[in-house]
Amino acid sequence: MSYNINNKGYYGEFGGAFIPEMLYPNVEELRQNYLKVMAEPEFQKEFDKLLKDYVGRPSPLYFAKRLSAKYNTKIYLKREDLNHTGAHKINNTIGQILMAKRLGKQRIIAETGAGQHGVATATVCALMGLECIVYMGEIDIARQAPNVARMKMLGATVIPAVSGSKTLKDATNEAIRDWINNPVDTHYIIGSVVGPHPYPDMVARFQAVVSKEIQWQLKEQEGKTKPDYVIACVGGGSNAAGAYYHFLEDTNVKLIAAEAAGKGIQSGESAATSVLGNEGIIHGSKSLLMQTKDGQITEPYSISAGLDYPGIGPMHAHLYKTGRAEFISITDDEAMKAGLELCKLEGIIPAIESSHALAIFEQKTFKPNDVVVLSLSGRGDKDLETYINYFNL
Amino acid sequence: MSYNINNKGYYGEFGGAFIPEMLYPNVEELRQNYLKVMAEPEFQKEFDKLLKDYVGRPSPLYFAKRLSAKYNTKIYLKREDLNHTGAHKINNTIGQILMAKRLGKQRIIAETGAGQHGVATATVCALMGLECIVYMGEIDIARQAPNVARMKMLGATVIPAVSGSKTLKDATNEAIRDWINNPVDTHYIIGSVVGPHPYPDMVARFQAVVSKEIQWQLKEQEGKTKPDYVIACVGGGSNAAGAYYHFLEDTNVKLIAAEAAGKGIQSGESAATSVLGNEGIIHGSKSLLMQTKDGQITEPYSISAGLDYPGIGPMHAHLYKTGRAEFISITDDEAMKAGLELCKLEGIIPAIESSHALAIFEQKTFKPNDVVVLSLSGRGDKDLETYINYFNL
Amino acid sequence: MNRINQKLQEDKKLLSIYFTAGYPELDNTVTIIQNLEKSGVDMIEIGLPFSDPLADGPTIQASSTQALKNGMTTDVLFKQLKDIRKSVNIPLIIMGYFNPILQYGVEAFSKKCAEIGIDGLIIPDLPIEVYNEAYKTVFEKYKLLNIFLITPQTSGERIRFIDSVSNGFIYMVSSASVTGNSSGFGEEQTQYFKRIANMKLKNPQIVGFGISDNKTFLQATQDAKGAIIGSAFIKHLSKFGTNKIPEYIKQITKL
Amino acid sequence: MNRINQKLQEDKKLLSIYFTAGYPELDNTVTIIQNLEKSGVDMIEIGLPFSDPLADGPTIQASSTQALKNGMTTDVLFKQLKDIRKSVNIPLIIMGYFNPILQYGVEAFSKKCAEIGIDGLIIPDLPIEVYNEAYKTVFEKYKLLNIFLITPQTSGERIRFIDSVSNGFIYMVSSASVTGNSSGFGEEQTQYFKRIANMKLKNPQIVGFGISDNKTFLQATQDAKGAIIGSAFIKHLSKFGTNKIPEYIKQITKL
Ligand SMILES: Cc1ncc(COP(=O)(O)O)c(C=O)c1O
Ligand SMILES: Cc1ncc(COP(=O)(O)O)c(C=O)c1O
Repeated sequence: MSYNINNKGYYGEFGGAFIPEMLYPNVEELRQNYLKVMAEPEFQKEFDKLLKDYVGRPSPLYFAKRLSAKYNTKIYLKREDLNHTGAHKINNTIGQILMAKRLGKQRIIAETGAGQHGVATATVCALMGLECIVYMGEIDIARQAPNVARMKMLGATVIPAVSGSKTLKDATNEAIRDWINNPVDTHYIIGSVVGPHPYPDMVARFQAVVSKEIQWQLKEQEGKTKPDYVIACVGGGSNAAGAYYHFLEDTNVKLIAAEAAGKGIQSGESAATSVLGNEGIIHGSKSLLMQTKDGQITEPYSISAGLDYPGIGPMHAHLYKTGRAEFISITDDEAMKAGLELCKLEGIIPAIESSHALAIFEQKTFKPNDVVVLSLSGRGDKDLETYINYFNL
Repeated sequence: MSYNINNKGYYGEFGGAFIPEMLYPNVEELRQNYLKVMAEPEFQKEFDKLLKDYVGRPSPLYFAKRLSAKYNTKIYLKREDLNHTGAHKINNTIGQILMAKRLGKQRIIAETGAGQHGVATATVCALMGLECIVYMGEIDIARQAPNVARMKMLGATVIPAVSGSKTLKDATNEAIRDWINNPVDTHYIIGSVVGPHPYPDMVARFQAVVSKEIQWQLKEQEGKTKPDYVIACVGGGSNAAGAYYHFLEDTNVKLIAAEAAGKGIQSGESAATSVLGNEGIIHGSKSLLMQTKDGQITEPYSISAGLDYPGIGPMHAHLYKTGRAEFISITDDEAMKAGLELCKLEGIIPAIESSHALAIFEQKTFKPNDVVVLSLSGRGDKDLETYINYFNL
Repeated sequence: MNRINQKLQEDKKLLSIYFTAGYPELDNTVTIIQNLEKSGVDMIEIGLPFSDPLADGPTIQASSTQALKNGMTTDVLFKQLKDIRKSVNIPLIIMGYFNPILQYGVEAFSKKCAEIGIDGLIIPDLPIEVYNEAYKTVFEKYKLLNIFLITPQTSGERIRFIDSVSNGFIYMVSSASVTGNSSGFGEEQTQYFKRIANMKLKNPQIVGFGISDNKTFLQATQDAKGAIIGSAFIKHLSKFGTNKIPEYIKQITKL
Repeated sequence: MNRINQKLQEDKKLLSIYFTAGYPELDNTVTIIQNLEKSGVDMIEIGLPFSDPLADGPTIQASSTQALKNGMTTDVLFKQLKDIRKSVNIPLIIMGYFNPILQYGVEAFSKKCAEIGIDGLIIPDLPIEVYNEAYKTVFEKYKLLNIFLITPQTSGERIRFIDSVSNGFIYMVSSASVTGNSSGFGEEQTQYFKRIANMKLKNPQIVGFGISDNKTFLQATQDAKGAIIGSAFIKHLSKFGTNKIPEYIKQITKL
């Protein structure tokens, strides 16, 4: 059993490229080139250098002493919150902007939910002097205002998506529409391991730097390269893909995915795709998604904009289906509580997305000697208003 | 000529400890212990480990290609904005919280202007499970709202200072008052190289990690350990002290300090201490400060909360007086423009404090081969509203 | 012979009309189809609405959202079309995104189409490779023509490949763009129309996207076999409901 | 002999009053001093207001701010006090932060004080070490006693050192705190008063901080030579201006 992509662009039965013909040249160009370009030593060098000097990698692997004491296990936080722009998203946008330049693109588009991917894209576009258009759901624009301000500062044009649930799904639709309309000079920087092949694989490879670092950092601190568990939240699944990547085929490393249950699985306001979804096509790939029995994609809900998505990437659909990863649903309330706990115990304000991963410790008991690595995918600066209002601080 | 502190706690004629007797035991205890404690291998190890795994050090030394091209010189940005909590301030609070623990203190107080020091203090207090009280001017509370929210999330009590100009100076007064009232169990974590001896020296030593890193990072990238210039903004002067520290005695390395001119030196709304100030006592040390001819401290003004202070640390008074550092005044407008420029050229949103340093490039011409290291002391997330309103974005 | 192939043999430029089933009212489907045929339209694309129609512009998107709100589902559509062949003879094509079809079951869906008398399918997000590999045999079993798109960016090689797989007509997207976008064709597009015409493909081409009036209809059909109107007709429906369909068609064809 | 030393030899418990010069009105200084003397007060501390009085609590701080707003400056104060010795005999001490004195010039300031007939200075943020090294000779030249503070946290050794340098009285801070803070003394403070008394210092001690009424005055002076009232008197001034000063003093001393 392989947990990686096959040469047809599928993870098991999931993946592929279900795209309109208008996107074919763009996606095909990318498909034919991405592995070749990524393998170029020049590309690698430029990518690594930017990750080091600009993004601030390696991100620390921080042993969280007080959190570990509280849950009586050994918890390491992989500090993607310390990356430039405040989340793991920039690993991917750095990679993709270099890819876009290699492919001669002049104009960059992106979708964003929490705004982290939008900011990360606006950032690399400023760095490279490229035009940047970001699509963002109207509701997300309201609940992630700081990130909207940042994108504007960085010179990006933020276009509100007003259809559907006015969140990430709809922003993605709008971005794809833009791409269809601009098939020659535009590269679409997708922000997670979703979309048509080769996006899920390309994004996962750019994010794989995370698990690569975990290996040697754990070696330094624990004397072994393998944790017992890797925990990550899953919106589309890019931070999880990055944190899992080098452990995918090693089943001694147990993988845990935290999904957004919103107000509860049964509440009708949820985004827990593994429980509530089934097979289908979303944004160009076959995966699991939340839908009506007629195949209409349903509107998800999560307090966390970055997890408020009705699907998961095909890699994660496969990990779920095969049982390779354990999926645990976390409600808004559980996540918020876990987020505040991290503030109080470790002095780190996590993104609400990451708080979902943190909430796992209340759901599942680990052994005192278990080494548990948690992907702290982003910082909570963008979420301050939500936290403050929620806790009435 | 030495630019470092002498054994009486003075930089040239500046420094000392002009404190009421009530503070004597606390300050004296610190004075007698700080060098000894800092020299302990255990202390060093703990400090270094937290800087690495928790703060995310070393912070990158990033060659800013597009900025360099624009100003036709070689500009390296020392990325303190990438530190946990988003500024250089945390280097100092990590050091001081370890010091406070060594001294057996249970309760931590701090003053804050931009809120970065308050957040950094609240952060280390959460990390160590200590009570934290932060004094902050009422005006600063309004203009740095995100940082107030962060302190609350981290469990700190934020107390508004309502006297005087309701900014940093007054917050410092309040913090000192608190310390006077709590002379036994409380440690006051001062946020800059100000205050009575040994604070300026202790804070400078904790921040010195910055120039230490610059040395080897520059060696890696330029093949030499010494830049031609080091540029930093000066509020109290801690980020500048850190960036200058290992170059202080080497006059081949030219030092430049950016001060806040506010609405202009002559406008009556300024914080350019080197131009507008003269010798006097402020917050327990002899330095340069803005005052009436009667010795009343005047209310400063800067768009940047972190530079809105009527004094500078005694080290900087000495560097100014001796000509070791060149002081350049930067207006609000110049700083804001330089900040936006960095966003657009490099995809980095700087703190408005740091934008003052960036504005130097419009004031002063460097040679194409000059290696200019600029201390990017913090990120601009806390300043988004100010930027957005200023530029009408 | 499939009604589409038959129609394509007629010695005329064809006008095909797209509309979203269930819009403006849930039960307008049959009325609209009957009216279109009566108005002289040659072919009809019945849009099965989808929640996330990413190849469509705002007009069709909005009509889809409304249709879903009105209660349109795959089952409802099939029920509405049950007796359509009693009154309508022109080719009927269902245009829909792949996910609703997948959820219905591709075979079940095809079978239902065949029973009703649907002649072909346009599934914009079902790529030709997947079709070939997984669904061709099912579609052929139920005598459904699957219509593929080409765009100005489609390579000559790929056009030949699509032509080889196709078995009816090729849906020639006038410009690479979502539906409802352009207003009149320029030099670039006419060049493209000519270029394709010169390829002498086995399948005739019908131009879609950006046709809204007599002028663009004539331009589009200069070299191609026909043209499809979508967004423009949806706009008409929004204004007049099922009224004045013959008048609308007349001003396009000027016949 | 300096008026302070003379006063300290009197066989009674001394009451010293602090007020901020220029408060509530700019020109109240002389009136307040005269009234205090008439009311039987033994000694007066005239506060030279400072913008950033970091050892003072909210009451004195607010009075300083108001005084500065009213126009109080070092020059104005000296002008007001020019003829004070024509009408007032009790010891007068100026209490002020170091920076305004430094800006005036320590020598010039001392000279002016001597001319007026000021007997001593309390400069809370001028540490004894700096005083010894840099300013002792100047102060002594102008016969100004510099008064130092001790607090419950001051070590025995340091108290002896301060005692050795002092030349008048020791300002004994009742509890380590800014002015105007406590309300009544507890066990801890009386212990502290006793402890200091038992040290048999060369200089008598006068207790400051936290004295607000007859009860705290009596407690404070049980072992010490006298007590200083500051914030409580400022509060009186805020309420009554320069009126009713005798009544106020009477209820403290109950004489
Ligand atoms: C901080 C953070 N974590 C997680 C996510 C979820 O995305 P993914 O599942 O692709 O990591 C987001 C998305 O915006 C995010 O901002
Ligand atoms: C980002 C940043 N830079 C600079 C400063 C100024 O302080 P200092 O001069 O001590 O570095 C501050 C103060 O808050 C700050 O937040």
